[in-house]
Amino acid sequence: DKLDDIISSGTLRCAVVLDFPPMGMRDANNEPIGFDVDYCNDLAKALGVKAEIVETPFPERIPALMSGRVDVGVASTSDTLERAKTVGFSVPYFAFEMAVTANEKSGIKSFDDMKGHTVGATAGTFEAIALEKQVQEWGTGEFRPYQTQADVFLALSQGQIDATVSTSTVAMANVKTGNFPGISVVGKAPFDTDYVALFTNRDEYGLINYLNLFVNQQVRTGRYAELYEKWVGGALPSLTVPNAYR
Amino acid sequence: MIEIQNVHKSFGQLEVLKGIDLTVQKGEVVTVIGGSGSGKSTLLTCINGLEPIDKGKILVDGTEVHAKSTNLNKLRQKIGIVFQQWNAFPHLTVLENVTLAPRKVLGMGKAEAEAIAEKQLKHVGLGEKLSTYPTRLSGGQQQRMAIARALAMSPDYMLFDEVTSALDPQLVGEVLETLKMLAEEGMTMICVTHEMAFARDVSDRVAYFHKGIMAEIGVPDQLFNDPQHPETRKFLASVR
Amino acid sequence: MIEIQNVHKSFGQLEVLKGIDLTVQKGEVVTVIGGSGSGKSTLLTCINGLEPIDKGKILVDGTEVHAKSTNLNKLRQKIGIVFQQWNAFPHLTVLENVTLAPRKVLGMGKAEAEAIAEKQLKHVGLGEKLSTYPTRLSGGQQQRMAIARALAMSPDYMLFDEVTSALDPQLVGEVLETLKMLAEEGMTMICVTHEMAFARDVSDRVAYFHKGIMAEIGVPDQLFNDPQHPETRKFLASVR
Amino acid sequence: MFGYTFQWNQALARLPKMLDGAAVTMEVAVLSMLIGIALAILLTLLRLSGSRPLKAIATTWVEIARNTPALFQIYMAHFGVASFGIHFSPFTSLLIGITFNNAGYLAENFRGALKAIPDTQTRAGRSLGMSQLQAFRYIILPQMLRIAFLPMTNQMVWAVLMTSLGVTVGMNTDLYGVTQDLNALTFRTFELFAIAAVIFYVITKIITLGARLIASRLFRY
Amino acid sequence: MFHTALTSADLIFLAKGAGMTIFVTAISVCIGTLLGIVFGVLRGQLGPIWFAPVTFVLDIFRSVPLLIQLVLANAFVGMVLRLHISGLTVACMVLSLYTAAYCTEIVRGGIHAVPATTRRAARSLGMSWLQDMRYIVLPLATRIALPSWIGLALGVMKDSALVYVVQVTELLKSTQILITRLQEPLFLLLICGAFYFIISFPLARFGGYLEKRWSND
Ligand SMILES: Nc1ncnc2c1ncn2[C@@H]1O[C@H](COP(=O)(O)OP(=O)(O)OP(=O)(O)O)[C@@H](O)[C@H]1O
Ligand SMILES: Nc1ncnc2c1ncn2[C@@H]1O[C@H](COP(=O)(O)OP(=O)(O)OP(=O)(O)O)[C@@H](O)[C@H]1O
Ligand SMILES: [Mg+2]
Ligand SMILES: [Mg+2]
Repeated sequence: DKLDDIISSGTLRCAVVLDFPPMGMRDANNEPIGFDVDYCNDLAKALGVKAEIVETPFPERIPALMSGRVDVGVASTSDTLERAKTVGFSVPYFAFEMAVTANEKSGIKSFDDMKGHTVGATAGTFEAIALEKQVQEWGTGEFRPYQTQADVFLALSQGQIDATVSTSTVAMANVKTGNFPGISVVGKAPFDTDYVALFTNRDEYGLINYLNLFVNQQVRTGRYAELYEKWVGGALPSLTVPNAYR
Repeated sequence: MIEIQNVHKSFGQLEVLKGIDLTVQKGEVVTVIGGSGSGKSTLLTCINGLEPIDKGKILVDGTEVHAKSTNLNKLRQKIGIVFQQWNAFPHLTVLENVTLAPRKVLGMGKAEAEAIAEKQLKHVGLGEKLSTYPTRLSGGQQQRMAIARALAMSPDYMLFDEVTSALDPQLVGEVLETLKMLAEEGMTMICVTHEMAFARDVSDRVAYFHKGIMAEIGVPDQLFNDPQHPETRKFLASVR
Repeated sequence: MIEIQNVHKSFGQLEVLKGIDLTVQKGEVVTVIGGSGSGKSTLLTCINGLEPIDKGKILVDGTEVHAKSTNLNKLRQKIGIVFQQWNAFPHLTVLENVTLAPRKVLGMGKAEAEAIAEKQLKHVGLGEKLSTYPTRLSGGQQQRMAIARALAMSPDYMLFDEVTSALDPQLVGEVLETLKMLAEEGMTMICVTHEMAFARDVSDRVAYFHKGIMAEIGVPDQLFNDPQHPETRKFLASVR
Repeated sequence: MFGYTFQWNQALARLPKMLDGAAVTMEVAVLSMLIGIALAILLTLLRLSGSRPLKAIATTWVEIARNTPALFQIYMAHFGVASFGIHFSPFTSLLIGITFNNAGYLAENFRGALKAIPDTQTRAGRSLGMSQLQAFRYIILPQMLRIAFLPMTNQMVWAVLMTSLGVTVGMNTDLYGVTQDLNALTFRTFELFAIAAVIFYVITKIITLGARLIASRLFRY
Repeated sequence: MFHTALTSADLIFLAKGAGMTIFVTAISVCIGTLLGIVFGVLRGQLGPIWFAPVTFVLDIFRSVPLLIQLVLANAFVGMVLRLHISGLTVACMVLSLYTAAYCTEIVRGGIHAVPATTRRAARSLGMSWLQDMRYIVLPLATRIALPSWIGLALGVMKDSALVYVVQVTELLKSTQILITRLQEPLFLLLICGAFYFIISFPLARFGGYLEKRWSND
């Protein structure tokens, strides 16, 4: 099966989104770095193979897996039931809180202030789907999905959109870079916690099993906390859901 | 009255008109003959201001054609011109070819323009071809249409530049007939032509051009039977 | 020897050759005359296998042209053909036009092919034009080049299809001279032509084609002075 | 042989949404063509004009439109010009990008068409007393549009195909944008995009057939 | 003129993207042209009716947005056929067929423009079909087709900006990556646009020049 294939081929190919700081991004030499990159490296080490980071934009994550271009997605992918019809998810390896980032000129101070404004998010993500639904519910304002997280923040800083909802980690990381003057994180978005999971082909039970155990081991050994401190910092989010098994 | 006074005209180095003087009275028919390249066509295009001139002046009813203040578009309305190459507008029917200028330039209504156009087209024998496209017409018919198109502007003067020379021999007659008819109706005309019989028949005066000079001008009888200038004699001998 | 036996040929519905029989001996010059559309060109293109035939057969030196087993490319090497339309290869110089087939088809070396080509081009009077491009040649020169091009393959037979009829009158003579020279040198030739004087002068026999039938064939004296077939008489009267 | 189970029902259920997207695609394409033709005529006139700076502007436009990717032009219309504080909605950015591209290519076609019209036509018009502009409007332009009709049809097809690039500037109401949104929801990539491809194919066929019909109506000479 | 955080490493990164653009274009144009020649010649040999199925398929490549072609091909090869093929390969395959679709028309037009009488003359000299093609049709058709072919090749280069969807980092994608990090969109976009322009403009002009020169004789 795939687990054997990976071990015998000697390389683990991970789909990682590289414009999603601090989970995936590029350093000054344009080399990939970030939480997901480290996570993939850890996984490869556990398997005793070499890691290969394959950059995939958000909308292309699943096609990249389905087309056999990658073995595993370490790409901050929300584990929705709709998607689980197509791919197999591990247990969550990370959990995002959703934050609202706004252009200071827009005067938006909270999630509800976004009503009637032009807002945007990264096409194909959990928060984009939720935000688009919210805008439709409000009945005013406009929603724009951009192809990459970078385009969203570029549009936000240029004033093309007034606010965005993104994972708090991304929001903090982007605001911290100082690349985008005039934007700030103004609050939380009342969306469910976005649990993200590793994924691979739906029928690769052996590999999924391995991934589940690997996520568990990362928490147990403290590596999860270590990586969280390195890339994000602050209170470590819990990966378990109250009153449920998974 | 068209007054041409000492007109000089060059294309680059080449002096094409070297001081032409000619006055055409109202109602007069002047034919211009001469060798190829002698400047006949150039003179006609200077008269209606399509080409600038270098020296001298041209007056049409007292208005100087090449003066800055002259409204050429207005002036051209009273000078009809028909060229050697058939210049039908291929995208318009025969009727539309003829009504276009009256409607757009004179601002005539559609009905009025069409009435005039039909009259002129009948006049030149194209009453049956109103809704045909020019590509379907013979060369002779296209030239007659061009004449009707010019006449529809009710010009006071008509200039004809070898209107038959691109035609098959059997089509020449019908076009010359049309010109003759116009002459008989008293139109003021300058005709450049190679048809000597026609020139002799229709003209009040015939001018012979040679290398940018008007070498000789006279009534047809005199010019054809007793040419004064040696070049005229040579030319007439060559075309006979 | 070219043997044409009961050849039938249709284009779609139209029967163009309706049973032609003709044998041309080595060294013989046969001229084919006849009205437009009578099938003369078609016959020539059948002889070298450019067109398939429907019935009958054509033998060249005993080889059946339209047999499946025949190597047409090989056969065509001994049958030169020159067409009415000038068929120069515009991207090659005159010399290259002539050397192309000897080099690529016969596999000759460059030097050898050029020697032959120069000889043939001198033969037809184009010795001075070796490195000119055909677009710079007159029609007559292009036709003579086409003849040299065919001759360079050292064919045993030459077919000429109205090689002068697309030429200006003053250029016809030079090409006919070349054909006459070839005939005198003993080349076996079939010439389709409208030049009656030439046909009378050069041919061993003249064939008259009428609507896909070879209506009459005979020595020039007999055919021109005492035609047997009424259609031949009519045709000769019309071209005189 | 396929390791993939097609689920056409799921995708087909979204067809109405995709057809709405197709309508937006057509809207962008048609608008961009209409404005593009008008601009191309203007560019052609500028290139014919004696004025050097006007000529230079027109030539620059045409050459940039023809020598850089359409995707670049659209991206520039949104994120590039925003650097000057000018903001366009995705729809407008896409429209501007495609229109810019159309105008450039069409102007070049028009120039070729103009060469095919003898200048004696203008002369004939002028000698009937028409102004330069009237002669262009009533005599040259109609003939030019006829000669350039086939290239214009091709450009219209390209305009339709170019709308798919709108996603890069946040467009999500056109056919491609809608398809991508649906894909994010369901991950039925193959089925959804196959349907989109068929819709695009049908649209382009309608355009080429329609153009033929219009041509036979319009150009009877 | 500009204050920029662009480093030499970034320039090399951009250059790599440009190299990828050229690489993808070169491969696709080569394969596409070969296919186009084969299809164009076959069409001439088989006639429009027998060739209709191929014409239909090629027409699809000209009637569906390249972006969709790429996404579909990627999904088909990977999700349906489950072949392990890199994005670069998929990009080259799609672009090659895309090129072939347009090239077929160009080749057909070029061959069609060689007068039948000239080809007859060649065959009458004993040349085989292949020799006729090689020595007469090819050189003559090339003159007619080359200007449009140059236009096509440049078109493919510009369209190759779309292969980012199958994870090929070409010039425009590299530019976007740098924009992500450096946040100087206008400056970076201008560099990117200038690059395309510098390659495309002279070649386009050269094509126009050839067209003018060859249409004269
Ligand atoms: N637009 C132009 N530019 C340059 N030279 C011109 C132009 N128009 C005419 N010429 C030249 O001017 C000379 C006179 O030309 P014109 O057409 O007036 O002669 P013509 O007497 O009408 O001759 P033809 O009987 O052949 O029509 C010719 O040598 C011609 O080549
Ligand atoms: N390839 C073809 N397809 C269909 N019809 C053809 C073809 N070639 C010739 N024909 C027809 O066959 C008939 C005979 O043509 P052919 O060229 O042999 O006549 P010809 O005697 O050479 O006439 P001409 O003196 O005009 O050259 C004509 O009616 C012609 O239209
Ligand atoms: Mg003249
Ligand atoms: Mg013939």
